[in-house]
Amino acid sequence: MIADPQQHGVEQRKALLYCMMRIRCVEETIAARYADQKMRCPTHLCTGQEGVSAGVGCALRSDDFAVSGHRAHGHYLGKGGDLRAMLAEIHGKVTGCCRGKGGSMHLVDRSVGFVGSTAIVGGTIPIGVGLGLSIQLRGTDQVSCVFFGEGATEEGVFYEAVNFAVLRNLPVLFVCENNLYSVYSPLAVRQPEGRSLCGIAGEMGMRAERGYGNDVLEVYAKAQQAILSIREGTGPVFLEFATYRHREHCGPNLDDDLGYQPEDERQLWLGRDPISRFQRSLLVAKTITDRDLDAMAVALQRDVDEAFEFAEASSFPEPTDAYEGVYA
Amino acid sequence: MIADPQQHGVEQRKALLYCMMRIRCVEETIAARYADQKMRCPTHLCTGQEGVSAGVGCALRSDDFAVSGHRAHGHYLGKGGDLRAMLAEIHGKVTGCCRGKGGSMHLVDRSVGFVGSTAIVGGTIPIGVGLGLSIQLRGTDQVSCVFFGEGATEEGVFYEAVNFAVLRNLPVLFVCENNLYSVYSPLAVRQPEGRSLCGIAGEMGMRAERGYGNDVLEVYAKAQQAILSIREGTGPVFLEFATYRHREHCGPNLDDDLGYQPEDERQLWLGRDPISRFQRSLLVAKTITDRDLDAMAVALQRDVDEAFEFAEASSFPEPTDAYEGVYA
Amino acid sequence: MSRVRTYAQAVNEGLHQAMETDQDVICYGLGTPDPKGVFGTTLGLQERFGVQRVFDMPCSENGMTGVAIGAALNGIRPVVTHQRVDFFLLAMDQLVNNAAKWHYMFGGQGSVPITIRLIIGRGWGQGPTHSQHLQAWFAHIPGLKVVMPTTPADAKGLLISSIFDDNPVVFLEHRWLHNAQGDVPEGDHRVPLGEAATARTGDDVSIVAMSHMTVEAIRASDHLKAQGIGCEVIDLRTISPLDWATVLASVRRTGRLLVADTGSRSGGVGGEVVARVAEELGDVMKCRPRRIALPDCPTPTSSALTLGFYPRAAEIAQAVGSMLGLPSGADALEAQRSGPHDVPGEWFRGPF
Amino acid sequence: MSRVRTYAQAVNEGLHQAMETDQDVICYGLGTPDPKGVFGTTLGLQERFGVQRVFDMPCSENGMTGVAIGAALNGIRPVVTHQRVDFFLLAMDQLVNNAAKWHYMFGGQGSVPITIRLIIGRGWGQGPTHSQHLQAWFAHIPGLKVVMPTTPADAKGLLISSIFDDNPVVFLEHRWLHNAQGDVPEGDHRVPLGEAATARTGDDVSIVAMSHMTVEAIRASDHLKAQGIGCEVIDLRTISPLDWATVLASVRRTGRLLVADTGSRSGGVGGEVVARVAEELGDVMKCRPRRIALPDCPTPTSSALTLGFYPRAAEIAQAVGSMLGLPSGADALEAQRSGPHDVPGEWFRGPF
Ligand SMILES: Cc1ncc(C[n+]2csc(CCOP(=O)(O)OP(=O)(O)O)c2C)c(N)n1
Ligand SMILES: Cc1ncc(C[n+]2csc(CCOP(=O)(O)OP(=O)(O)O)c2C)c(N)n1
Ligand SMILES: [Mg+2]
Ligand SMILES: [Mg+2]
Repeated sequence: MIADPQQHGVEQRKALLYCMMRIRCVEETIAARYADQKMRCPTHLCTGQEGVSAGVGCALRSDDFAVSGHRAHGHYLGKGGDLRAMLAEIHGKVTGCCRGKGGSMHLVDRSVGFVGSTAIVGGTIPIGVGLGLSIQLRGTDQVSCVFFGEGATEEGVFYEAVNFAVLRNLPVLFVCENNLYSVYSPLAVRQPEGRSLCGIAGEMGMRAERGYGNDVLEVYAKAQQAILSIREGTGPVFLEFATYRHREHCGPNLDDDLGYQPEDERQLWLGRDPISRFQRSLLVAKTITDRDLDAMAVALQRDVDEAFEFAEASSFPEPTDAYEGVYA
Repeated sequence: MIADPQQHGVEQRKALLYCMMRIRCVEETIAARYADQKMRCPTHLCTGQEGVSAGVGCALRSDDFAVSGHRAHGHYLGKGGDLRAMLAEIHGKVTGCCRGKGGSMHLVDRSVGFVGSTAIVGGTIPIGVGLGLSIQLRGTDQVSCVFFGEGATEEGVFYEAVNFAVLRNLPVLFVCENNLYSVYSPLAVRQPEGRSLCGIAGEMGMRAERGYGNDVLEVYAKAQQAILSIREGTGPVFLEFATYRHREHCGPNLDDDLGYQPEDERQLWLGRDPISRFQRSLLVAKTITDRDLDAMAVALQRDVDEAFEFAEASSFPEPTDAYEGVYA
Repeated sequence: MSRVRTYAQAVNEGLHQAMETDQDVICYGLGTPDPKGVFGTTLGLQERFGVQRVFDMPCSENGMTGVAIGAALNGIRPVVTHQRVDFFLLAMDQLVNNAAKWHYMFGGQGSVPITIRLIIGRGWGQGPTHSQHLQAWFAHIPGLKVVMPTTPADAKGLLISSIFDDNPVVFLEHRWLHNAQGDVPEGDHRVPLGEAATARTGDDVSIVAMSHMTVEAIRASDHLKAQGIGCEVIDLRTISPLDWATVLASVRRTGRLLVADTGSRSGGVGGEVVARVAEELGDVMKCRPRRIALPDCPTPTSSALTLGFYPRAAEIAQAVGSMLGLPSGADALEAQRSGPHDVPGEWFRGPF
Repeated sequence: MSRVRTYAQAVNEGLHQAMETDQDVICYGLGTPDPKGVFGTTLGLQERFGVQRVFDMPCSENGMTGVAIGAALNGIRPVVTHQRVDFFLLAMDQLVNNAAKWHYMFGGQGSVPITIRLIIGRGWGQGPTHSQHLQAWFAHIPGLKVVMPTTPADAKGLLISSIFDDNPVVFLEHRWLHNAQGDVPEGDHRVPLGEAATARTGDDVSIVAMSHMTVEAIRASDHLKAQGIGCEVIDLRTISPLDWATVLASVRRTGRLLVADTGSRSGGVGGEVVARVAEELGDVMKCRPRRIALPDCPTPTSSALTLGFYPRAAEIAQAVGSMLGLPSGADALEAQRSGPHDVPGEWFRGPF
């Protein structure tokens, strides 16, 4: 949670925009610099999907929990994770959030409730449910939020986790980003035509809603409402957001040359970019001006560059650190 | 398939009754003799659930495939599996269907399409789907039938298997026997209140229907209809049958002393015994007479006793057989 | 004053004690609160500590392992019970990819204090999928601790230590030990993880054993003592991290090593013990090391097929005798066997 | 006439050949028909053999392993590919409880001719969950065959043999070998399972290696030869069933054993080799056996942390030198290293 969007209206909108632009700026800077060969780990960028990270992230409290998967930069930043620690981690530095042990696919910032993201598809879904169980046991009003892609709903563990969350009425928010692809595999080769994830989630006993992930206000509103009711003890909620990734599955490049995404689909979704569309609406409503936007972009880039400098200037861990910390 | 119930009317009804009574007779004889300590393996009897085994088994062709789980005696016999080989297997004899390697939880009779039953809950569900895939690849009109309990729907692999079966439109019949319990655990501690397995199966893309498992005619009709449509290429079907087990989860005894089944529920379901209820209706309709029933019971018991004698008289495998057959 | 309890009762006491000591300890698993209470080990827990802390679960081994991990990351100490090791094959992803690595891969931010109780089946036709021993798998994974108690006292003491250890612990109970009896200390009895116990002392051969094979090794050792052969029986208790100091010190003294593994031979823990000893002491051994283990095949079901399947005291005695070139009297030991070979005791009447 | 191909091309040729030979062979896995074709290994298959026989799949590792088993029980020969070993942890239940045991536990009624291709990751921050080596696990399970080819020719020849073997085979490809080049025979080239290859002959030490460690062992051996030390390099190729005859014959001759394992040390395949040799030849060895393996910890991500993590030729040479009490020139070998340590070659620019 970068700024407090609980203040309604203008400030909240600006906070959401800021959050999305910040994620975009980080991701694009990673993409631009990846070829330097200093970030030596697989990175799954989330450009195009910032609406979900920002909308859900801003709706969560800092003491709420969140877990995620391989494509977690946005979720981490949206939840308020430390940018410098993230970039240092991607650079393999000792100042990284995992001290260099985890890399891009393993982000953590316990100080803001980001409990961890991991690289096995679906792997953190039951973990998020377990965090929900711990919340229930402790009797707090926290929420545990689980981010995952539509591919993860093909893993059996998703159903096991959902069943238990419903059975025990746990305070868990399931957030599924449906970006139509798993790596280069379209939905059509993985799920039957007409599949409704919300339909399944609903039959499993959750309130389930589908939203448009590229409309950050819609995401924010749906998340806020869900979180409110979860806090009130009404049990888990499933939110599915339609969205699209702009860059290749893993790595810094565009991969339109591979042809696995139909060109018209690609163009359609690029035109639906969550940031430009929100900027346009804010400009039209005169909530912000072009100058504001430019100033934000400049400030953000400066912050990000500074974080990169921090990461680059940081030391590498000692080689012997590799052998430490196996046991707690 | 014990007799050909495709001949409609009387003969078919008699075949269904015969099939149920045969299974009951086998199970009750096992129960009666288990204390002799000659059947030295865990056995999960299916008394009370014969309606499903008979109804589905009689609707399948002998070249259709079936797989099952730990409680498979009825499925095996219903599909036409060799009784002597089954009892010899439970006695650990070399004449057993697995030559003594598998025991009660591992039954197989490839000659009638019973491909195998195994002891890990949910374990054969994807295997049944794989058999369905092989049928599709070979272009035959066979059906692959998977028997499992409602507990198995809590395993993630169930959803994975269903998703693929629907995705590829495979000729698979899923038969779920919902007997309300997994071991001594009632549904309430495992699945949320109001859970509809058919609802989930339907949302996953299958035609799904719930039936009364203790009405063998209903089971038979539903299975026949499903199988017909599967053969026509309309894809997988899910059938859930409500039923109840009479004896303890594993072993020969009644376990009403444990108190995990509410007594009124138990009594209710004992009163719904699929065999007595069918017998009553056949008697009322004068399709059979009490004398017919007595004669059937006597003949069946003679067959079963004979099979027991075969099993008991058979040799044990050589101890060194234990070390053979690890690789094909 | 002696306080005799069965192994199952000792486990039960350990659970009660841990839950009493720390209200963050919770306990779940298929059948945990059912009337049989997982061979008696979980009886009374739900009545005592309530349905929030003690509960049954859906048949969802992988998911429920992940749930334990998540809860543990917020300071809960879950004890999860599975009635057989075999069922837990479904949960390897959560155990290995998440629980074992979490503390390391997140640079120390968070740890996973879960205890996974798994029961090793044997006998009465448990067969191929109800009697696997996978300690070798667990011990191969950095970040896991693996415990295999032999005595009731250790069952209690190691269980409490496992629950309060900040790492994921796989706690393996052998079904044939649940009815074994022994003195069990009252209260918060703890046995440190990572320390082997010397069950018998002797100078001629070191027998390194674990779990039920320790029982067989002790039987062999007591018998061999009468033949004038001194065996040191080391009960590993913790398989990982393994107490190499104790093993190596013993073998350095005796010059002979026999490992008695409950698992199958190839790639088993027994091989690791032989390998490590060969690496460290290979040139000072008085004879070749040996191991006794299950054959490299699935477990058959028929009692006729399990007859020679599980090595027992006589095989251990025989191996020791042949290592020393002395008569072992294994035949006499074998002749003492009575009753069916496929049950843990006369009290057992099936079915599992 | 030489016919040079990369390892990835060799795998691809093997798949084409097998699918050509027998129309019951099918091929699926995440990304199998995608534009990158699993590092090029599956390119062209779907175009050639159609969508019925070559297809992508849902992210459902356990279920899709069961599907392969079911299809195999009706005579299909599925080849299932996973981009990393780590992902396959989800499928241990189907592999171990069903595939490995089916033929045995059903008394021979049915067999499971499936081939599971798993890729071992390394370098460029693959980290804890993208670079596990679990050959020790697979080799511990009776009923599985485990294959780890080193050369392009063996990749093709062993793959075809694996596909036509009637048992479940786990086929492990090391990511760092995919671009390696070598002669690859045309057509239906088969290399029998269960036979090791002697990659170098020598009289002083037997180095038993596998997969990418064979490459390092050969490098060390060639270097040591110049120092007058003769190493016999045995490339296991099949890990299970392991070719003990070849290993034992070599060690019997050299009297010295060094095992170079790609996996982590404790409980690894290296330990099994050392143990078996110690059991059979412990008293005729000229020095203690040794093994070189990965440390017992998860794989870290930072390139600074993997610097010394993976043992290479220099470590092998050094170990051999110290076993013989001779200078090994390991430093010179180490000095030959050039370029970043965490990539398979200069061609590699990330990200996986
Ligand atoms: C269990 C497992 N299987 C396969 C992979 C390889 N993999 C990495 S990311 C990914 C895509 C998953 O798709 P989705 O969940 O939709 O997330 P997205 O990449 O679209 O954000 C896959 C298959 C993995 N990491 N883990
Ligand atoms: C993976 C797994 N978990 C647990 C068990 C123990 N177990 C054996 S049968 C059974 C009950 C399963 O219930 P259900 O599927 O409803 O079948 P039912 O016994 O009622 O016929 C359980 C939990 C097992 N065999 N496999
Ligand atoms: Mg996706
Ligand atoms: Mg049931």
